[in-house]
Amino acid sequence: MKRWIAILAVIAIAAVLPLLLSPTGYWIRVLTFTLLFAAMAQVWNIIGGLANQTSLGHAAFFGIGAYTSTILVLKFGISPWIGMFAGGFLGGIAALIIAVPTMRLQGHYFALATLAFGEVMRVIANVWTSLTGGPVGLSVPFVPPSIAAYSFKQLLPHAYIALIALIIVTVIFEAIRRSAMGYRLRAIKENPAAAEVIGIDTTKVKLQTAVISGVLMAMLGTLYAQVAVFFDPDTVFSAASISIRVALIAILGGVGTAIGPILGALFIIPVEELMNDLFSSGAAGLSQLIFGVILIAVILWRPRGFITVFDSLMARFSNKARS
Amino acid sequence: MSFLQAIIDGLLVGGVYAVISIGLTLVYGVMGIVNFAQAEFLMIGMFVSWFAWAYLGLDPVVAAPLSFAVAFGIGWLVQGQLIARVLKAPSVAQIFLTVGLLIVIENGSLLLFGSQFRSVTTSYQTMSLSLGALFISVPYLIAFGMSLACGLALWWFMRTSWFGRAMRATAQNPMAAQLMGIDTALMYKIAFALGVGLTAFGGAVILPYVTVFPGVGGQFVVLMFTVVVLGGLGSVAGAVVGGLAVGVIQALSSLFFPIQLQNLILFIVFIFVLAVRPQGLVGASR
Amino acid sequence: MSASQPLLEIKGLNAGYGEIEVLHGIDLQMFEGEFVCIIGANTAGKSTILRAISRLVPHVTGTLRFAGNDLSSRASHDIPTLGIAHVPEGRHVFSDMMVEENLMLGAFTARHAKDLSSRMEGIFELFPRLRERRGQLAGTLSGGEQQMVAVGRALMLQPKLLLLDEPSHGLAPKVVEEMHDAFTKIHSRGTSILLVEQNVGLALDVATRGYVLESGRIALQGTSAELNENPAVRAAYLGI
Amino acid sequence: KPVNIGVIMPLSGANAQFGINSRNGIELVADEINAAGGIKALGGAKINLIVADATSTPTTAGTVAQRLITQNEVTAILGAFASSLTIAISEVTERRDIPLLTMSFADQITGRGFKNIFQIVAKASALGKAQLDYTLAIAQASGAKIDKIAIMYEDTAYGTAQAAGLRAAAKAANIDIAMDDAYPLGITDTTPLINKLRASGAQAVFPVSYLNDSLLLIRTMRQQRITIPAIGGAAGYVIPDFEKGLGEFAENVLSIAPANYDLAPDLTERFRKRFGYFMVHEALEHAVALDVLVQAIEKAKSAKAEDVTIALRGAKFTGGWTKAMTGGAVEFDSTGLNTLSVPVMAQWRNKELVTVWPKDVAKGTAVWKS
Amino acid sequence: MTILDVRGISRRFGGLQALSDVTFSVPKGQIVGLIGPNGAGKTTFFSTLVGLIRPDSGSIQLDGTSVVGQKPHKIAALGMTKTFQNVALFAESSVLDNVLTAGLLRHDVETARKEALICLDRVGLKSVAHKLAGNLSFPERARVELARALCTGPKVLLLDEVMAALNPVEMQEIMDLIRSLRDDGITLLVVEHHMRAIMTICDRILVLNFGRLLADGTPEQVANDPVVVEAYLGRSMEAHK
Ligand SMILES: Nc1ncnc2c1ncn2[C@@H]1O[C@H](COP(=O)(O)OP(=O)(O)OP(=O)(O)O)[C@@H](O)[C@H]1O
Ligand SMILES: Nc1ncnc2c1ncn2[C@@H]1O[C@H](COP(=O)(O)OP(=O)(O)OP(=O)(O)O)[C@@H](O)[C@H]1O
Ligand SMILES: [Mg+2]
Ligand SMILES: [Mg+2]
Repeated sequence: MKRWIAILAVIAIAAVLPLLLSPTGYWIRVLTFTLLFAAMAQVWNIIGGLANQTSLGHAAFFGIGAYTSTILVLKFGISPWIGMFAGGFLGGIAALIIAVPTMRLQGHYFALATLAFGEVMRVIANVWTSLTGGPVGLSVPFVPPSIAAYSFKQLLPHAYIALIALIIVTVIFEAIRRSAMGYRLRAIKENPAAAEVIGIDTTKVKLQTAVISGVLMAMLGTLYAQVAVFFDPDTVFSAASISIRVALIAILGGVGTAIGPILGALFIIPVEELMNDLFSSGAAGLSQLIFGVILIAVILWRPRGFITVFDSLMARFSNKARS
Repeated sequence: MSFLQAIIDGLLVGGVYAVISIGLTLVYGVMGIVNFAQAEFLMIGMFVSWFAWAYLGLDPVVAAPLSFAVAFGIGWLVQGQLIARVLKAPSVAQIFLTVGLLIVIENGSLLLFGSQFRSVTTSYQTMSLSLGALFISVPYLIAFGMSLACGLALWWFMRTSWFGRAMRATAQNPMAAQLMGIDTALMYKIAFALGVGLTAFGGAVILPYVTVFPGVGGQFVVLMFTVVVLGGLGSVAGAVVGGLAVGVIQALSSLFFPIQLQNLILFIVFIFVLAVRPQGLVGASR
Repeated sequence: MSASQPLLEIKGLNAGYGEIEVLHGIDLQMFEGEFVCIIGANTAGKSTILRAISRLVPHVTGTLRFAGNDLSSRASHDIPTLGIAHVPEGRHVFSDMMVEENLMLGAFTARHAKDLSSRMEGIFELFPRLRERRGQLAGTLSGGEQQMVAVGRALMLQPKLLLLDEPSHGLAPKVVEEMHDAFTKIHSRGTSILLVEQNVGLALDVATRGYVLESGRIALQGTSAELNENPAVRAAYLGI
Repeated sequence: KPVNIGVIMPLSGANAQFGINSRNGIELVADEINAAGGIKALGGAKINLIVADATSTPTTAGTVAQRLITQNEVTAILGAFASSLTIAISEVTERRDIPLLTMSFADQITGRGFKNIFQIVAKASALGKAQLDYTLAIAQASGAKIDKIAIMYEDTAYGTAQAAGLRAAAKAANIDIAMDDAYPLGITDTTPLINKLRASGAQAVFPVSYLNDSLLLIRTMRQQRITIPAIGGAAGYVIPDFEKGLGEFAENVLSIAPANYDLAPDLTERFRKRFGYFMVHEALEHAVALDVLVQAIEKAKSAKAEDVTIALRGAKFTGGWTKAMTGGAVEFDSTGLNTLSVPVMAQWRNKELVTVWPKDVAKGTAVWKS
Repeated sequence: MTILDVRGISRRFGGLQALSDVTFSVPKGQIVGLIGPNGAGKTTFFSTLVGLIRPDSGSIQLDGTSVVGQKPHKIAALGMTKTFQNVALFAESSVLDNVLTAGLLRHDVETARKEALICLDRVGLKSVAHKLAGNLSFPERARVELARALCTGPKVLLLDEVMAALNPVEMQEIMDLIRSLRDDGITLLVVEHHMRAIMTICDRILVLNFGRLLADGTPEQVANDPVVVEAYLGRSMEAHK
């Protein structure tokens, strides 16, 4: 019961926060991207945290989503809302296609094969100029603001859409985690052979999660495209700034937990911005350097993620209560 | 003829891919972590060798041992001071520690050395041997020779020496290795330092034909991963086979497809090889 | 070192994992050339005693001395250099190495010795099965074969003190017989042995003295004959 | 009250070198103006540069732009060298009506009908066209005839756009394109390209690439004893490191450039004095951009973005750093493109870049040899 | 009624014939012991039965259904599962979750949890239900293996040395458990090197040697078979009689 109250309180704060920020300003943009990256990391968490398949290729699905909805608007004037589902569908298919050859791969083999898949998608987007505009990238057309056209003059609605998306994917994550599927995924993660022998269809479960994760990631790609307005293959299919970053966010926060990715994003995105703000006018590379140092420090401090700060606080709290 | 030329070219660059990747596979093989910062040590190796060339007048290939030594020292510190602290943490924490390291090294060298693109001029930079209608680039050939020698030496060392044996034992079961009297912490340090040292060595060797700047690692990092995974993670022989295979696949693909698709073809082949042999070309099948 | 000084001396040993303490004030002594066994129920902490000697337990307090050396200041990789070999519970073979290489590693701290191949020959005589499988990767061996590797590996060191944690685990009865004969032989050549064995009857058969461990405390100690006659021991551990 | 001007450049990552060059150019001009008493029309207000790192990601560039606009209230933004970054910034500046001055030359920049963007140099397609046309003219002037060429370019926005210009010009001039290959950015081995080049039988090759590939290409060509001239497409061919890397092999290499420092040595020498290397074109163009911007502020007598935008559009800017541009002045058309700028052909001569074409601005005679 | 029928199972590993032509059948409700020297192929045989290893030839019928070539999870659903000799628990999960996960084969999460607690109780591990499986001692883990396999609700249960490293008293508890499982209608195949346990609980014993079935009979027949004594038992039988 207490839990629920806490959760509702957090959501309420999150819902009010955007209103306090200037609707055309900088911080609301940062907040929007923070929420978006939290959602992306949460989706990654389904496969990376529950199934322990460290995917480093989620940019592939993300980019598919961004491109699908944007191309549909540009070429056919179809609303990004519909494009989002079209992108999700294609993202799911892509997840299936990559899941089949990588199914048997374990651990780092899987990670690096998916990394390659992300790169494959990037090259395709770069080469298929007639469809994607090639290396030059695509701009989301500016249409008169309306909810139906997913177009707003200000960033505020985008922030709310990102918040809702985050809540939805978090609920999905938590539902999977607690369900039979969650237990099966943990079993597969720790010992696939034993999992099979006690009756878990490892292939099926892996495919299911891969597809769920692919669909959701692609749908978030649409949200991103609508906020960022312009993107090119290097942006949305980027290993460093999408694939590895979402994994990093989830891991820094606490992989396999529902709160982890949110904590991770709340930390990484604003800190990165802050470093850029504070140090990037100085010597070139300084802001990134400091960011890297902070990253290392945090991992050394909490190798199992920020979430463990709560765990130890809780432990101290309950110890006090007991004594 | 162009086919033969492509094979030769592919093997030559492949040998170099092999040596820069051997270090990565060694680090993985012993510590079980994928070192994302590995390519940064390539950059360090290139810088060391560049400075040796610019200020001491050394040929980059001659300076390669110096690059090795510097990277070895840095690797020793990094492993002992940073990575050792998270050895008990989940392996993702270790991996992402190396991501942090990547950012720090790249931007640190941007601060330290500036953003200029630096390259060396050597007496042989435009030399080549001709064999009938075939060309064999001299800088590539030198790099290839150094790489292969280095790879073979390491392979032999790991196979036959007590040291190599101890290193492999540590990789497979650190607890039991300690019971055998092996100082596993030391092994990790040496493995990491040796691994990044070798990559730096490779960096020096390719300097005669590659430009160095702080971001140069980014051009090689995915290639290095492809090489070690294709060959079989953790296998030194695998890195050699993987490197040669990647070189040849790239060279051959450019005969039949636009060069723009070079990496696409490479990655598709890569994913398919893994689908058939999940443990890589040379990895043990278990 | 005078003869009256124990080879291994454990005093007031507390040990545990994380917050859980498993051993509470263990006192145990062994003289050179002794063959001692520790018996006790599951989770009593038998393995933990051996692991504490090998410095593999994170939290240890108390005195641990071996042949005049204070073990508590040593790292675990130093232990074999003192002449202690440990066959751990659960085998822990190097799975991606050949049987031969596994055995060789047992003599890692004695790697400069000249007689390694004759030592290995001795292991093969004890476990002929291993000779047949010498080129196989240890990870693909059967359970019992792996146990043979684990025991053989420890014997390669020709230790002063041999710590055996359930060495007969998963071995066929005939092999167990042969192995215990071999332990007796090794013991008779002067090696001291500390044995943890669930097959209590067998343990008391081969060892000269024993300790009974109950929930992390020494409940009883005595010669094998005494323990064998003790009705409590018979009821609790021999099921008679 | 000082006038805040945003400078967004890639200061880390692969393009850091160019971002830093650009920033150097801008700082030079800002310091000069401030030293000379600031902006007169605003009572000697000083220029306050707000520099930010765009990293290499367009999204970051956009966020940074948003920050400079709302947090620092900048009058205008200069940036961001790479076209993709500039486009991402322009999406923000356009919505907030802040002028953006750039030297990125992708055709899209002024091709989208944006009202607040100003492009200081000719478009990429024009650059590509000039690369070919000038070459033909130079060859002809020395009695050589070209009817078969090879194009190779990195598959980035810059490479692709410029190659398109080359291609169109070749078609118009009825020249056979024997090879037309894109290659991935960050290629580590160019041997396959050169193998293809050798087989193509082209009489001149037009590589469009950054430095690393440029050096690789030229060296591999020499190794394979290919002696046809290479005419570079700016970027990697017109920076000091090119010559440092190749040494004697750089001599007489031609390259197109949007501008060159020898057109106004009195100005650009100040750069060399301060930073120790010749004023590379991106530094020069960004310097011009800032000068033009300040002129517009003077003219508008206001540091308000809307006023500055109006002042920028339509007027012709002369004097100051605009002298360093071909055309000797800057004038933006309705799309924001500087209509006066034409590219130049530069040639490496003894560690310096000498403008050798068009004839009216040339400082030396083109040498046609490989 | 025959529940398990094995015909002509063979399997090679490189140059080693790990199983050759193993044939026998088991009626429902028997406890069958499987013994043999180390490396005789017992574990390999179990792995073949549950589908982890594909036999080179031969047929396996479980309750009338052919299971050769089926995936292990299918075979588990059909009612046959095994424990792992080298212990293959989900080490980072709690003991309860280990067992619960197996219960999901036939139940939803809540029912599976109840079932799991019952199974843990039966193996005497209820008190450690919330410990991480990886922190248990080796023999405890073997018992979690047993509880987990049990929780899949099997018709045929293959136990690979679950009594290893137990002292005689503890062993007795497991033996009682195995008998009670038989009384519940489960058919059991038991691999164990403890002769006393095998001889007491098994209705019938199969002896495997070099991958071949060497003997098949009652405990008395097997114990007195000179070939078996020679290959496997050694002198030890006297000690255990
Ligand atoms: N790594 C560990 N982390 C936490 N607890 C542990 C760990 N290893 C052992 N334990 C606990 O310590 C206690 C004693 O274990 P130990 O292995 O010493 O027992 P044992 O007497 O050898 O029993 P067994 O016959 O089961 O091997 C057990 O309760 C066990 O669960
Ligand atoms: N994957 C494999 N590759 C090669 N040989 C194998 C493989 N798996 C098992 N073997 C060999 O097959 C033989 C049978 O092994 P198995 O594990 O079935 O024996 P077991 O009867 O269970 O023995 P134990 O009683 O010691 O557990 C052994 O000699 C083993 O070395
Ligand atoms: Mg024990
Ligand atoms: Mg077995």
